[in-house]
Amino acid sequence: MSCPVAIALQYLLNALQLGSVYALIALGYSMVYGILTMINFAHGDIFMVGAYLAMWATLFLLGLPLNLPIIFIFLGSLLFTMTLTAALGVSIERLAYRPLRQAPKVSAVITALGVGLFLENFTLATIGPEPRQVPAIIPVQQYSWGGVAFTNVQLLILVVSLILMVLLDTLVRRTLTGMAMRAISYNRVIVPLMGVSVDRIISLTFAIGSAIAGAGGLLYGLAYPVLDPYMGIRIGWWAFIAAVVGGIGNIRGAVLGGYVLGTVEIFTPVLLASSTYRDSVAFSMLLILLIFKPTGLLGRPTVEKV
Amino acid sequence: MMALLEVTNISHTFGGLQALADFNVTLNDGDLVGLIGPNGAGKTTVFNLISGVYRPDQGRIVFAGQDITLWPSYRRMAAGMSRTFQNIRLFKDMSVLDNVRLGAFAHYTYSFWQIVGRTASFHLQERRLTQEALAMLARFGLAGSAQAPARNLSYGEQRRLEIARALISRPKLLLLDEPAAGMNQAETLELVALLRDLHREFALTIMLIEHHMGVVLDLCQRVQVLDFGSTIFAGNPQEAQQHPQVLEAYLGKEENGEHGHAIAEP
Amino acid sequence: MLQRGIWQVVRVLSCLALIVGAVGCGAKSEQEVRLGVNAELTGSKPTVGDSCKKAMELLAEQINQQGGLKVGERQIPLKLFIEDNEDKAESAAAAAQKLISQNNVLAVIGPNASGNAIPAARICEDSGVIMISPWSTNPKTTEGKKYIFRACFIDDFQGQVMAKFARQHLKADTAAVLYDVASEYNKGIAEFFKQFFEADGGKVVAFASYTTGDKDFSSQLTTIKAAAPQVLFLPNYYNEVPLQVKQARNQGLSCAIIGSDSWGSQELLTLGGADLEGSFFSTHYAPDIATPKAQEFIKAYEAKYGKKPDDVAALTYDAGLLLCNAITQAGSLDRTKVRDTLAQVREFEGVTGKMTFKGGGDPVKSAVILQVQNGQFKYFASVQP
Amino acid sequence: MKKSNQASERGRLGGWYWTLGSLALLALAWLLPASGIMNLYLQQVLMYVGINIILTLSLNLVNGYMGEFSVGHAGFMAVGAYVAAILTVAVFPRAWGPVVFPLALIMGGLAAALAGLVVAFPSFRTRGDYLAIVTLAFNMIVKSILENINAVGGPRGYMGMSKLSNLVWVVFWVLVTLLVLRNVIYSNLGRGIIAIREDELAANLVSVNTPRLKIYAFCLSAFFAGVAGGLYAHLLQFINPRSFSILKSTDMLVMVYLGGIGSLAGSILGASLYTILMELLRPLELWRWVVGPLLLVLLMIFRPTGIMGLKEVRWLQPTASEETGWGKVARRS
Repeated sequence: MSCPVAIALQYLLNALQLGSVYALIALGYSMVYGILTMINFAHGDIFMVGAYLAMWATLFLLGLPLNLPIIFIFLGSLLFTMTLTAALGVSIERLAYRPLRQAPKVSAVITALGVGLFLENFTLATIGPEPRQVPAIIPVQQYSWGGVAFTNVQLLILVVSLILMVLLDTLVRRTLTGMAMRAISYNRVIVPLMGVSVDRIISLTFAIGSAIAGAGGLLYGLAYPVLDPYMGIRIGWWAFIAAVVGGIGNIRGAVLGGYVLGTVEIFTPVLLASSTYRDSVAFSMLLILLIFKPTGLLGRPTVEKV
Repeated sequence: MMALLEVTNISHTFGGLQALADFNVTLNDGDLVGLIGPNGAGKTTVFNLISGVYRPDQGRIVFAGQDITLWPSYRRMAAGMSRTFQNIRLFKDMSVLDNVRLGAFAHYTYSFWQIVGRTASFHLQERRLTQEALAMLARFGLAGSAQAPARNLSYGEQRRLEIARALISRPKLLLLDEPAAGMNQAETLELVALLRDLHREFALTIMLIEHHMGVVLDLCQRVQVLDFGSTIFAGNPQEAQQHPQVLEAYLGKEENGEHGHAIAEP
Repeated sequence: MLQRGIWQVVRVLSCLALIVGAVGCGAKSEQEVRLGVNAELTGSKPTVGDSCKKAMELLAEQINQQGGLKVGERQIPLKLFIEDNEDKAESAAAAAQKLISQNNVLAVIGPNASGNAIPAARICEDSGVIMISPWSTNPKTTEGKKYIFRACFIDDFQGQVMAKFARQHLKADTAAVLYDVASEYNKGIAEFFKQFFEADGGKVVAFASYTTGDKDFSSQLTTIKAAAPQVLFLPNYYNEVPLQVKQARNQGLSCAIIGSDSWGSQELLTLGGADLEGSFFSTHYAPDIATPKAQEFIKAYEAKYGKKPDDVAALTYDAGLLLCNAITQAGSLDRTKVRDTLAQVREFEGVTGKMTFKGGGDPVKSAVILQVQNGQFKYFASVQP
Repeated sequence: MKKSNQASERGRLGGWYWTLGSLALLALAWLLPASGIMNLYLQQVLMYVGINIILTLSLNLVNGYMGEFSVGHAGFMAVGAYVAAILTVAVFPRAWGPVVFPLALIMGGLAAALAGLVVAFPSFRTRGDYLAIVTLAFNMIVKSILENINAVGGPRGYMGMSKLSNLVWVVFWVLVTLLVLRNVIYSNLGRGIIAIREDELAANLVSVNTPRLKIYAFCLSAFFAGVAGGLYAHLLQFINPRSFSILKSTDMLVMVYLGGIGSLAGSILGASLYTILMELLRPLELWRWVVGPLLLVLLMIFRPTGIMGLKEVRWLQPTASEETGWGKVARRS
């Protein structure tokens, strides 16, 4: 472990793992923002619910006297979690955000804050404050390669999140639905005239964004197997920052932002030699970035029509 | 006599698209100049460059003897310029009176302490401003709705309010972007009369973009015609109507004559 | 129209506030011993508040089943008033003030976290109401105050205990520390550990931190691994320690791992699993060599709530016992008398060991060191102050 | 038209009523606790209400009147709290306490106003949600720096302040905040700030010096947040960085949007309602934080712009005659 290259690679691998999780949550933020220009502050809490759902699903599948293969349990929980979080996202949109579609944008944002608080404390009140452990469905295998330590779980997280991101990108760029989404984000007035139901597309956006957050919850549970009802707050804010750094509303930007944030979080303590100032330095960098690139890394500079 | 506004060789591109190339114009005190051309010719871009919404890629703008090319908008306006917008941009949730009072923002900056302390001088200035604003509103027939939010006004009233807001700062140069757009015949005639009065009364220099050729012919001493970002004609309005390049720009080549309606309108 | 509606709302609200005030003040009686519980039921450490509340409810139930608390000649039942302090300083102060002014309590148990206990202590001290914090280890909580007590030892003692343990028992010359820089408890112990470890001739080769809520410690752990310490000290909460240990092991860090009393919860074992095997930590009591009194408490708690009590529950129970004991000894519900009795308590045997107060609010009590063995906490050693 | 204008004239109050009303409120704030009619808990809650009113009013200037979305207001509060606390504890002799308290608060406010520049400058170019992140980053930086300064206790917090805040001071500062903000809002400066919310580009094009106004708005807002922080520090006699986390900022956001943006009365109402409601819901223990957010969501659905969004009670507006000096001219024609 003395080789500096190996250490650097180790940090990079850590950054990739953390960045993947951020990227997955940031995607949901960005999609909703793209279509409604609204910050869905409840998104981090949907992620939290997803992590709990995934835990219960795996526990249930593991508890069945069927001795299911691991891959089946994993995919089963993934499917279950994504379906339910999608349903949760859509219901939140229906009940809380849709009545506010015509209201000022900020009202919906405050409503989202309220929904987030509700989800956190409802979870706390109903299932109790004890942190829960996610069962290790995949037995951890440690590998060491030239001084770089990694596990099969880390690799799985990287691969699955990559697959999800590519799928989403394809969906948004290549399918008709994706086109409709992008069209709405450009102009919400014109699109209905083309026979596209805005409500349906918005519901779909929430469904996809929340499903991805659910998947993020499951992967997160594998990587950091201790869940608590408030875990969505911090990661929610971080993912929001990631989405903005990348250029909010931009799918690829969200992914980039997620990895940038993961890298910053992992590397600043290293470069500083002291980790106590990590937050101040990381956020100062963010501040400076936004001063020089006021619309994020991949965000289009908005030219106002005069 | 020195020119009030001297625009030399300004150009502007949007993401690789040349919106305006080597534009020149000189306005002397009291000029009333029309800027015309088909849609997308770059007329509003000229206004945006003069008023500082965009920075020109090259060229120089001199206003009242000062090089203002790099000045921010508010500084140009404070120096004696005003403009209106093609698609009306009022402060819609603010009252009609407040909209007009804002027009004179730069001329009434009492200090922060005067504001907080509500000193006599604050009240004096604030009253003078309000009285001026009310007088200006009366001038435009809007005094009755002074306290109403601007969004409640009719379209024509909003246009007039925008002009009132532009005038209260007593500008030397007024840039009017399609002031008659969306108005009916009677309103347009009224507006033309009003503009002529104002031009005389306030000793204004006016540059206006207009699609109604009637308005341009009625008002302007000179016109400048733009097409695809380039000036294709500058001179007398009557001559412009006969100029072959201008006709081509509006009517297109013989085969696609459907764009032609613009110049034929009253 | 609208404005009238709003004023209506304001009027109704102010009436409600007045009514609540009036009702709260009205009932002053000797029919019950009124105790307040000021706990972190919501906010970032809800488990702490939950244990605190459960332990006090258990104690009240036990005492009331026996007909109440003996005060002089009479048996008076306990009545608890439980307030959530949201784990916020201002809410903790408001809760304390409410318990005092509205509910007219004799004493308050809690808050637990020092950040909440300090402002609440100020309020109690000013009103001359006894407050016992089960778990606040910051010296400032009781410093210079007459009515404020605690049931636990303070940070520097524990830092010293673990530094000594690492030097002498584990024979470590180099140590690394990973702690939460945003949390007063973690930072305090970490710094005391460093101070004592280095004073004892050791060297702290890595002193890394993170911020509350972090779940990824890989960066810090990689740095720590590169420094190759002989022992890793994790003075952090039991919901974070399992993640830290797991990630440390996944990074290939194989040194001994030690911790502090914030490990003292069964959750640590359920969450941490095999990775914690062999680790040591200092805490207040050892369940496996517990006194009959402690055994009894553990059994009752398990029977009532279906899980083993954690250290907060044990300390809260002790805080309650200390108080009840002092009331009975004083034979009065007079706050000053109870306070004076409490400050002179000698060799009081609680669940978490013997406690002695020497006139101030901090108990003199011993610490124990536990080891995780076969998924259980096992007694390892006792350390006298 | 004429009728409604007359009604509005009657509802508006002149300077004398303001002075008398303020004095009456201050007298009440002194009398009620002193006479023992109001117990300590109610006093404590009322002081929280007052501090929250100051915070909400000040945040409303930026978020409501200027139309930006600042989510890091607790950062300014922290700066004010720490500076004021350090002044009364470590700089001024202890015995001077009550005398220099207002000075300490003002210095805390000024320090916060200085910090306001950190956010004001990026706001020239960065807007909307990007500016929200700038303010968020500011909040995090302040908290992180405080955690690292051992001289002020780091995460252990800072203490030693005497209990200098009392109901009279809190009411006094609420009145000062209200008066200053009202005077600013109903002036050229305030109209310029509102114009930024309505249409920043158009504001620039009617000669509004938007960068300068942004500096004014952020600094003024930060100043009062700092004063509120100072009051908070000397009420709890203890401050720690955690008290000024992003959660505190979101509390303030909720109060602003609950009461309604662009409304002073709304801010007063939002802060009072939120603070008192959360106290009243205390018996629900854990469920308080389930019920509270639900109520918030319902309220936003039924009143999306908050209780008093963009509306103002009449007694907070200047009279027509005060504005024009013409008496009834505004009403004629």
